Amino acid sequence: MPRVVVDVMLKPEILDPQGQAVANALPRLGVNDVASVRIGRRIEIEFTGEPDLNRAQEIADKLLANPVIEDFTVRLVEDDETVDARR
Amino acid sequence: MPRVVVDVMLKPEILDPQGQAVANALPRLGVNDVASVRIGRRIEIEFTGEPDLNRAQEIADKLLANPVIEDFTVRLVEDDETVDARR
Amino acid sequence: MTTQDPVRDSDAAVAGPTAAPDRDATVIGWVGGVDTVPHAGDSPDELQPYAELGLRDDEYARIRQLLNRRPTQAELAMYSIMWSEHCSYKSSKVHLRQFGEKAPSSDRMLAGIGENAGVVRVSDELAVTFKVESHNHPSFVEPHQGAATGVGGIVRDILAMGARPVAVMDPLRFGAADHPDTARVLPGVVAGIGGYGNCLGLPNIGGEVVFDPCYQGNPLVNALCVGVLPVDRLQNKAAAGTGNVVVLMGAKTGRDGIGGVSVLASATFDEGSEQRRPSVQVGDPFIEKLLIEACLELYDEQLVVGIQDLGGAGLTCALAETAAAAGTGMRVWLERVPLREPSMEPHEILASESQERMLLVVEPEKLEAVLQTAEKWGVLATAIGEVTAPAPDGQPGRLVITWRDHLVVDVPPGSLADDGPVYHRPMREPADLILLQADRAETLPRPSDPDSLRETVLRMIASPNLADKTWVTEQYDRYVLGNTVLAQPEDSGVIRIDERSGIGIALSVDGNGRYARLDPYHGAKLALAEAYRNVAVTGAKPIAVTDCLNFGSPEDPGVMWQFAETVRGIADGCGELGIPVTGGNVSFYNQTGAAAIHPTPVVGVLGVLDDVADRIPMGFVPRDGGHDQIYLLGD
Amino acid sequence: MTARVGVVTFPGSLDDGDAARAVRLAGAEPVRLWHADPQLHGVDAVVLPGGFSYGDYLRCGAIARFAPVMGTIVDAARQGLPVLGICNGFQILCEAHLLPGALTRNQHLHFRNRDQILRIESAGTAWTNAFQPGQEVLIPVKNGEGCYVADAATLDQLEAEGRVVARYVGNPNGSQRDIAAITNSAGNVVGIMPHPEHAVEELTGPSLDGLGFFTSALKHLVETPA
Ligand SMILES: Nc1ncnc2c1ncn2[C@@H]1O[C@H](COP(=O)(O)OP(=O)(O)O)[C@@H](O)[C@H]1O
Repeated sequence: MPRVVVDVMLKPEILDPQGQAVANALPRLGVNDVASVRIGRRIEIEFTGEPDLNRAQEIADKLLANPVIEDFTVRLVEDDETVDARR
Repeated sequence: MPRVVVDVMLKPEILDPQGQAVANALPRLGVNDVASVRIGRRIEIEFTGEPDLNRAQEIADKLLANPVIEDFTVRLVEDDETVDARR
Repeated sequence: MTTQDPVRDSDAAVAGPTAAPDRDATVIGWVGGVDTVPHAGDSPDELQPYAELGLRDDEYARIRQLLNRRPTQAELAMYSIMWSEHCSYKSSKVHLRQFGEKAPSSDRMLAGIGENAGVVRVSDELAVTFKVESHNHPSFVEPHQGAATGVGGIVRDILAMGARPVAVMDPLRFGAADHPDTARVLPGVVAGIGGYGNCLGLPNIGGEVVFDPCYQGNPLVNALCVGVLPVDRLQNKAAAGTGNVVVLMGAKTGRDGIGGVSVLASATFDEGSEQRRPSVQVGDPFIEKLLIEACLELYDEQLVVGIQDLGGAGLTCALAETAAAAGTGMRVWLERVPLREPSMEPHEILASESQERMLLVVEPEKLEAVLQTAEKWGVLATAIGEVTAPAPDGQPGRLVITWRDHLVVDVPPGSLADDGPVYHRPMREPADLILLQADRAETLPRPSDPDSLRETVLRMIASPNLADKTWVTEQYDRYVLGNTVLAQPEDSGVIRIDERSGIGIALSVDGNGRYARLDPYHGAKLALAEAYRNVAVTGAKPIAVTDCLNFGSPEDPGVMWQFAETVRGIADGCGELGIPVTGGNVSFYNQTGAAAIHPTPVVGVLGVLDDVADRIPMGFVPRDGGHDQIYLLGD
Repeated sequence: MTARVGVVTFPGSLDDGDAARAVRLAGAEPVRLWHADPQLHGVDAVVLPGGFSYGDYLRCGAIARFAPVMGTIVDAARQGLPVLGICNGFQILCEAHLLPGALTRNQHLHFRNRDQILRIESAGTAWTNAFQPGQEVLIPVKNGEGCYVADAATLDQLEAEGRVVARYVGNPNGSQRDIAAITNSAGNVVGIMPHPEHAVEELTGPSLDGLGFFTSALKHLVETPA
């Protein structure tokens, strides 16, 4: 069954302390070619029936993202693209 | 410039209290057709030069995901697929 | 939404609606067009959006008169910030003077009102600094980040005095407990305060949670921080010493909370003008923790001449105040400021409220050591300017700022910091007060039989204002630093401040908006008396007062009257109790439409215990199986 | 000779001073260790204190694990150096794979600070030999991500090998099998979520029960030939 994935990221102008902490840690792992890291949330929604993008959009808007500081996208993802399927 | 996106999700057998909390809140918004919600992290990495998938894989493995509880995928994403571009 | 001063809220950042920012703002578009001092001289008639920035006609005229020309865009941004209610205290100044005039003389006071925070001596070697501040409006817009950055801001004030911050408290006011928006605001605020304070390693030793519908659109998030310093480590903000280096230390500067001044971008450069909208400040407590450790090391090694935190008014305020305090001038190269967003314009850099930054004044030969200390702690430190000489005639120097070789600011620092407008706003007792006062508690029905008494007691203990506050206080670390002697649910927080001598301090914050609404003068005195009693019952000797005055719009004569009465009450009360107000904060415009919140003075009292082991907790402890007597004191 | 117990300070460590105080009150000499310095300066044991190392932004302890001092500590721990990880220190030990499992977000999603009763399950470790098995102790707990998880096989193995060191009496965060503390198979490395260093003084703690963890290490050092 396809799922709906909602990606929520901080707006670009908003400080992302998480991403910054990770970016600053990378040189200690010997990684010096990363320019920036931004960290957001990935939310996978499974519907009982057909996945409903509009519904997901509404949920994201009301519950999953904080419109004051975050942007989001909603999309349909086939099962074989999800994280577990790749293991 | 394309970016590398690392999606990190809790393994299916690990309880996800945050996803659960969202799922539990949905009926109050009048949403009754969601079977499950899982919340993970989406990490966008920008390289100084060409995006380097192997490098990203290595970073994810060492730092971004904890293999005890999490799975991850690494993929290249064109700029127009990122969250900001969709606004 | 609340009705606010169109541009500047009384407690800083105003966030606006969502917007599409232009990430890659076309640099070409404005570099050539940046508004410079010579250009301002050549274009006296250019229209400027001063009204949108919250400046009145006469204020704008005064700026032009001060400068003998129109201000540049960057200058206009700076004046609008510094002359805002929040920074200039233009409506409250004339009243707050009473705190100094009526204060009992105290030889404990090492720094008082006007400094970042008041400092009082508690022993020959040690001093304590404390202050309470508001972050009300940002916490309504974005509860978590608003409250978090409120804690971050007050902690930097304490740090700037030379102290190690050692504890925080959080007096809070929310709308009705069962209102849906309270379910958004309260958990966010509590998580924000906890998230920031816990991550900084500061124990939370007390506060308040009060619900009242009058705070529905205007929750109050006040934050108190207390710090400890050796008496001889006291720092000041004066940028003294011609030739000294001005160093910006801490986080990079982004478009945080530039709310107000964003109109400048749109007004002048309509081309491609998706407007740069105000953006919320996000706190990074980890950086603040590093900033604290780095500053303390700098103090101990005597590496700084002056220091000032960057608060609500960002770089503008820090540059203007440090220079004005010393009577010196200052030369700043704005392009040296490390930016999070490279496309920022000069006025945005100057107005940015990015968190976790401090401004240092350093002797040139010590610069290297300062930069090394910063690096050790992993915080950025950048020389951005230098202290310049006062004018030959002894007049203060000038604040001169360039941006990529363009002269964008050239003003007397004092004109920003000290010479802002001062208003004697009209005051009038609110017309409904007589009616309110006539509706006396004595006329309410009394429980007269066991059943109604039982019902009343049950109703009271179920009321949110009397209910257990554990849901909130469990989210705060009270143990960190290992010196917390009393905390929630005690009357005061008590901490040990010196392990060797056992000296401790007690702190309580109290306020009651309903009393103050009925009678602001006595309501304020009652808040003071309650905090004083709470401190005294722990066995501590109360020695100093801080206050946060939360009110509606000062442009409403009724509110202004409440404010004046409140200040008079606190000042008189302090005179009677014999302790000084050492610092505080005013938050106006807590108002939804025409409806202001109850006047809500929140008063913090600090006390000293020579041996903290002598503290008296509030629980009765039966000793040796004996039966202690219980007495009621007072009437 | 007094034992020397190292206390590591990472950027963002918060309870390092408290851990050092607890070491001192237990009768040992605290030695402050710095994250960027790989030397252990001859200490006899190490405490990884509580706090928010590197802000704990990604996962608690995930970044601290890569600090230079950790490389040395991991090697020394494998040679038998007693190591106690408290709260963030526990998280770091898991991330560094010195202990199995992981610490995840509290089930109720809140940071929680309260005085917590623990039951000591194993008194056979370097850090709990001063207790009796089954003894209940009162120690503050304070964390947002203290929920211990591991797969069933790991949990069963921990139980079977007696490596569950302490359990919550009244689980504050949803930890699997009420686990509050675990040890490695040699018993020299212990991770504990609650804070023994906050229960070492009458004046500031809910009990003095925390001292036992630190005196245990001293006893262990005396009894273990160098
Ligand atoms: N927001 C808060 N933060 C920290 N402590 C709080 C907060 N609200 C209340 N407390 C603490 O909880 C305890 C009980 O508060 P409260 O019910 O207001 O008591 P009181 O009426 O005696 O002041 C006090 O110790 C107070 O300091």
